[in-house]
Amino acid sequence: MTVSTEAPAPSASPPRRRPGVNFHVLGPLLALILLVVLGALLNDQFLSSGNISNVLARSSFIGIIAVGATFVITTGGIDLSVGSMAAFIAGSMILAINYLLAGMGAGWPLVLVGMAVGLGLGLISGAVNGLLTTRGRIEAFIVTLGTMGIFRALVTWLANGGTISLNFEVGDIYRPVYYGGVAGITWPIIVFALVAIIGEVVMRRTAFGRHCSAIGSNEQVARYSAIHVDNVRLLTYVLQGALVGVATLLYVPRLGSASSATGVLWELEAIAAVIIGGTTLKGGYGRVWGTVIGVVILSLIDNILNLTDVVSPYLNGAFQGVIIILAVLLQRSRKGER
Amino acid sequence: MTVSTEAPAPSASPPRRRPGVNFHVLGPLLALILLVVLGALLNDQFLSSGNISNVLARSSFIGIIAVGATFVITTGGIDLSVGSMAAFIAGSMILAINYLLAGMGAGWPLVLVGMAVGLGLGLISGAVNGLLTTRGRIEAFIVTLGTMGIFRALVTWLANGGTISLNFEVGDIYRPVYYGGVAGITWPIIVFALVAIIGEVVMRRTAFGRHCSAIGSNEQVARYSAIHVDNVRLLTYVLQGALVGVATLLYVPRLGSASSATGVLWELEAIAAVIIGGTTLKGGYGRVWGTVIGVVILSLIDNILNLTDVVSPYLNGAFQGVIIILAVLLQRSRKGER
Amino acid sequence: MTGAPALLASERVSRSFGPVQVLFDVDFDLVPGEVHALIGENGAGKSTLMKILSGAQPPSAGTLRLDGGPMRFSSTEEAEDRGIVLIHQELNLADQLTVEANIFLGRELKRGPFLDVRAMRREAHRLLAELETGIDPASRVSDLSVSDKQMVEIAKALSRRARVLIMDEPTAVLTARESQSLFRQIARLRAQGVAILYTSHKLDEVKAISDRVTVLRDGRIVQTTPTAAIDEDGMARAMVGRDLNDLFPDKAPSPEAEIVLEVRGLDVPGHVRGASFTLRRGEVLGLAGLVGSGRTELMEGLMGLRPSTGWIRLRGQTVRIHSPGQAAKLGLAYLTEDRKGRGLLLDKTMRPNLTLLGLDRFSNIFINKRAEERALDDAIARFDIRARRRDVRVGNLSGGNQQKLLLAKTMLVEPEIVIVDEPTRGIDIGTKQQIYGFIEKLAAEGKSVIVISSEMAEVIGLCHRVLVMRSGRITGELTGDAIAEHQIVRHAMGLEGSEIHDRQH
Amino acid sequence: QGKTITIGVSVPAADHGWTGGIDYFAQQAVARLQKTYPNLKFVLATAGDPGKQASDLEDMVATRNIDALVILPTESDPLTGPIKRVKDAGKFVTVVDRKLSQEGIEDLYVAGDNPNFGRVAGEYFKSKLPNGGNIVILRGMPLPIDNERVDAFQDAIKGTNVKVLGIQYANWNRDDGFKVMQDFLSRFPKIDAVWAQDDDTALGAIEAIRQAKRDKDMWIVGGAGMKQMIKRVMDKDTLVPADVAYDPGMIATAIELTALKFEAGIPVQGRFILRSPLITPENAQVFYHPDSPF
Ligand SMILES: Nc1ncnc2c1ncn2[C@@H]1O[C@H](COP(=O)(O)OP(=O)(O)OP(=O)(O)O)[C@@H](O)[C@H]1O
Ligand SMILES: Nc1ncnc2c1ncn2[C@@H]1O[C@H](COP(=O)(O)OP(=O)(O)OP(=O)(O)O)[C@@H](O)[C@H]1O
Ligand SMILES: [Mg+2]
Ligand SMILES: [Mg+2]
Repeated sequence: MTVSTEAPAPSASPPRRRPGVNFHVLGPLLALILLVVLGALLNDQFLSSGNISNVLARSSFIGIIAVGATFVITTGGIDLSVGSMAAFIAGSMILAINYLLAGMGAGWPLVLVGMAVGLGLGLISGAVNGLLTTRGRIEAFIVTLGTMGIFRALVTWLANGGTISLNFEVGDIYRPVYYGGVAGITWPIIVFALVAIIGEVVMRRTAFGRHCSAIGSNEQVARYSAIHVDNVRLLTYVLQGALVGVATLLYVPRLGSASSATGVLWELEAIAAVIIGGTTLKGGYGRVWGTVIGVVILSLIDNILNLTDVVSPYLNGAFQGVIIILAVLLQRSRKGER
Repeated sequence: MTVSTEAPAPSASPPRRRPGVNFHVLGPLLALILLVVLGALLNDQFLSSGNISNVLARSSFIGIIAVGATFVITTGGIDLSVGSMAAFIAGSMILAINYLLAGMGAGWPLVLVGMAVGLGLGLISGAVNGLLTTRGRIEAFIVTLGTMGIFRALVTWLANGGTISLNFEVGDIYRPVYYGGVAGITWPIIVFALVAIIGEVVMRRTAFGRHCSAIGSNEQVARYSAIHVDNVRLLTYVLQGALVGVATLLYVPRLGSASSATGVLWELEAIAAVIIGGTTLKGGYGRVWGTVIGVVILSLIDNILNLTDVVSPYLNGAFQGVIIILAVLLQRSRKGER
Repeated sequence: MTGAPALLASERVSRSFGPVQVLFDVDFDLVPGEVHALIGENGAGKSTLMKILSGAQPPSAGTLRLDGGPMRFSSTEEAEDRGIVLIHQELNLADQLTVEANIFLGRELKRGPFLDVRAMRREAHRLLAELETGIDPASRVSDLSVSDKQMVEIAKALSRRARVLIMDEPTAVLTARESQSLFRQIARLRAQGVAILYTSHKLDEVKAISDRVTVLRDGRIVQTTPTAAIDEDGMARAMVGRDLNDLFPDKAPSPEAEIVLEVRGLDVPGHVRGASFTLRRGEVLGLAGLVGSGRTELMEGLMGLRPSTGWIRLRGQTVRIHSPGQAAKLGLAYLTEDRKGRGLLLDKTMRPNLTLLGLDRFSNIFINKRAEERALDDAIARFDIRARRRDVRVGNLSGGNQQKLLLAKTMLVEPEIVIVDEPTRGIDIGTKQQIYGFIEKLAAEGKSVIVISSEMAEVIGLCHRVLVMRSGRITGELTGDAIAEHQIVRHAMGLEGSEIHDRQH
Repeated sequence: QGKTITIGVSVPAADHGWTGGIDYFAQQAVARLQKTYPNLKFVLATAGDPGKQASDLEDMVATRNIDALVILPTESDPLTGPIKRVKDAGKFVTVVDRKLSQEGIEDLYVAGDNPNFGRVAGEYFKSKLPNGGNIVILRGMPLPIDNERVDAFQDAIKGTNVKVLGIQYANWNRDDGFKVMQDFLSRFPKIDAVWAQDDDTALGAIEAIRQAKRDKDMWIVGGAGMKQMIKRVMDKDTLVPADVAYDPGMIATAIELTALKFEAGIPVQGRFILRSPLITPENAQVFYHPDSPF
């Protein structure tokens, strides 16, 4: 096993805005580096490529979802339904594959059809959230709290309270999508990296990204600047849904199953990652690369806790809490001084 | 200046807005009435005093907490830690009572000391959240996400992963605090009503309430108007903590125990109630009576689902979701027309 | 008067924001019972000095003296306790609260632990009545027009019973009538011995009401003189550092070109009824009227910013405009009167603000940041935007420079028809001249401009034709020599003219 | 007979595999009994936490006027009081699986035996690793039953050379089983066996083991008797040599017994303890229900 000497590369280095150390920008990165150092000190397997690959691959679902959440939150919205939505999509996708198996036979075509179903459901689910929020003029918090319950109930119902399992034969074909990869890098990591890079570019370099932060910053100004506020809003939810779909495509081959326990609390984790990354919860400013770091920080906390037994497992939650607060404190510390 | 009678609205005329049905104000009330009618149609025991008393009494915990959340949210903050905080306070309170039992003997003095411990812990926990948010300048979402994990871990640790149970003898003395009452109205209902009324008065009729909405509306303006923004903020979290303490005082005699499962998701329910009640999530406008209606609506949904067996229990969550969205849709429906 | 001991003074006060210094060793004093005007170009540092004097910002160096003793305010509240009250240049009201709540914010009247709402309403009503406005103390601030908001701010300041009242461009958003009632209050307070510090870019006002004038240029005081010793031209010269002769460019003859926009029977529910007018190529059309007459609403209705019904023909084509985006595509652009609430993203820098409206010009797939930077360079040069740092948050620009940026943003889309609502609000006289020249040039290039303005001189000096609105209706049209102040006022007050429903000649 | 009898059934919500099984078997039993006995009515409620479950009990008494209650408490201590109130209201009470903290409340007690469950697993590890070995434990959620199981397991292996390298919560959840096992595999180069305590967790852990290609180096024991796992035991999968039953079908037994009390007038009373037998390739057939969702 080769041990890389450097920290797991964050997907993008912070844009150099202006000269001088900007803690607001570097904060999350610094927190990440500290965590990596801590992990390396506590366990010599921590920096093994195997462990790093595990952690990154595991981060990928939440990570992909959190990239979508960055857009939603930047626009001043929120989506609490993503975890349940993922469970619902996973369940439906598996049922669809199992159902079509008889007709199509196990093989890549079937898997691809399954993927299309997953993506399609993601788009539709996102559109439902978006339409209720924009056309229905209901607060996003309420809409997505409602659909969170609805998606969760639907998957429980589809699963008859149990687990929906992918047919074994198809599972074996589909498995490499999670476990395989190119050049030693597994697909989830590759997809996550792609989504993150595209997300960062869209946020930073396209009119859509600009419009998102304008709306989050001041909706009236956006409207007076001829931005189709409702359409942009809607689009963020649809994007979020599509990315939940993508995350699910990677999730299903991992364990080949979905149940009512799938994706529980993912929404909270995604939102936390977004905010740790420096996006403002009230909207107006978002950065995707920060979110990526936030996601990795959250995964690393779990990983480090599993790699050591410094403390009673009862207190794991407390350590997570403390580290989350510290990570953000680090980032904000210089802000008060201004 | 003379104003012609058919003038559209010169600034001199009083705002036309007051007379006529205001759905934004009446919305939650209307939703509540519809739910009550539905319940009464489904089951003739629904309006029995026993059932109403049950529903109101069990709303009281979330209700009391949600009154606090109304202030926090009106000021533009959020507190995700309330559920875990309640569990932590309940656990500590029970441990304190059990510990003091040997010295003080079972009796009202012991129970009162226990209550004092609960309230005190509530104040301290709230102050921790408040100080981290105001002095530490960390987003409330992150602070309370962190303390949510910390409180939850602490109660798990105190309980050694199990349940902390109140001594039976003390439990028997304490029980009437939940189940007893005066004139057929049980204590939780009385306390909830008191908290709600005081909350409404504080929000509407005191400088503190006004300052809360001023800060939520525009922090800069509040600061220029010589409002001690940080102190008011801090106070809302302390108030929230104290109210979580009060809620816990009523919760402990009901089930006589606390574990890591206590109070899970209460925060979401409290926030949902606040928003269903018409308070804006971004701050600036809050109303306590709306929150009370929101809480009762949420309790009634559960109650009504128990009244009938129309559907698979797996789909309960879906019904809750639909009703939550409908309740708010009703309230917003006339808003779009402007 | 200068002999009286200073009530509030600054000694060698400097102020820097990061590396940028905006005030240099300012020595300044205020004596009881005087109205002291502070004038200067946009970004000269007037607001900054006023904030320092009122404790809203600490000085970087130097001392403040109150009643001769050195003074250090750590908060506005402390300053207010000592009787110093500031009316900020930018509207500073909590939108979701009522007028009464805003007036008493931080100083609520109480009876026992409770608010004495009735007393506050009464007092608020009295204050507003003194200012001769009919604003209902119970209405929400978010429902008020900009000028009503300003009146509320003034009422709020008056309620604090100040010894020193500092007013940063209070009249920028007020009409002449409202300004007059403010001046009466100022006179009353001066008679009571209150020291009043006052800024305005309306030099005639300064001449009329002040006792002394201090001119600030680039953060330094260039002169302080009794008002009697200086005339308006002198003030302008001292501010700008050069002579300013004709404020308005020579008006080109009224064009007889084709009609580019024709509006008939436009209704904006609740605000405007049956508005009809035409606009020619190369024409500058004025829209005058009292505050609240619905000029803003009419144009917002036309732009698809408010629900409206009516018949619109644009360059010979009948169109329906549902959204501002569509209006922009049709070559219409609208500059809002509310730059803070609707015009600019205050927490962003200049570049994204400038290009927000015309972003499609800078992007096919990706935004071309270099082109944006170039556009910003152009805008800074063309509109003389004075920001000492390029990446300053727009909220930290001086008020006038915000307005220039807003103008630049609107012009960036090169509209065929520009509607400018109070375009020179808060702009210094030198820049005003530039903007007038600019509007004139647009017209000369064959663009059409609608100017909504409460500044009579602006309407008269600039427009080929003027429409007057009253109570949501267009009640008069003036052309040529008929464009004169008394005519406009008569129409605006409803003393003359009838509604013009269908003005087909 | 003829008179309508209402039986309330209160069970935890389906938040992991085993409770999913409970909900499934409860619904099956209810459907079956309703068909057989037209005068039987059931009220089925699922609750995510003790507070909600206590509320459900109140509703059943106040608005549905139940004659009997069958309950699987989410937690025993907090529900002891509320169940006692149902009993005090004169209802017949059947408690399933979790022992109340006060004796003598329930009329009928049908339960698995959690300490026994842990002990059976422990004994199996002891016998399968006679010379000792390194094991890791993926425990459930921080709840009393989890403590009972883990304590009993550790008691059973006490004094042997079986060494517990690591123990972490996996919340009876597949994803968590996967994650925790991945990290354990990174951390410990030599693991001989895994006690996952739950079949969902075990399935997650198995994927992690397969990914690390260490499925030849260790074996794993889950728990509860999920059909996929029993199938593997049946098929003599070396990775899954055995399972420990903890049959969610016990809820059906409890409901049926309670119904019989009213329908057949049999005086059902007392305690029915279902031991947790070890499932091995020899007896796996008995525990295999391919139609169950669990
Ligand atoms: N959102 C709103 N809700 C209710 N009334 C409003 C709202 N906005 C403005 N008004 C009222 O509508 C009237 C028209 O105001 P507005 O300021 O737009 O007119 P105007 O002719 O453009 O005047 P000016 O631009 O000179 O201030 C005013 O009486 C104002 O108080
Ligand atoms: N908080 C701040 N951070 C950075 N720069 C600031 C800040 N506040 C003011 N400035 C800068 O200080 C300079 C002076 O601004 P100030 O607002 O005092 O001008 P002003 O004289 O009031 O102009 P105007 O007539 O346009 O209102 C401007 O260049 C402005 O951009
Ligand atoms: Mg200024
Ligand atoms: Mg206007």
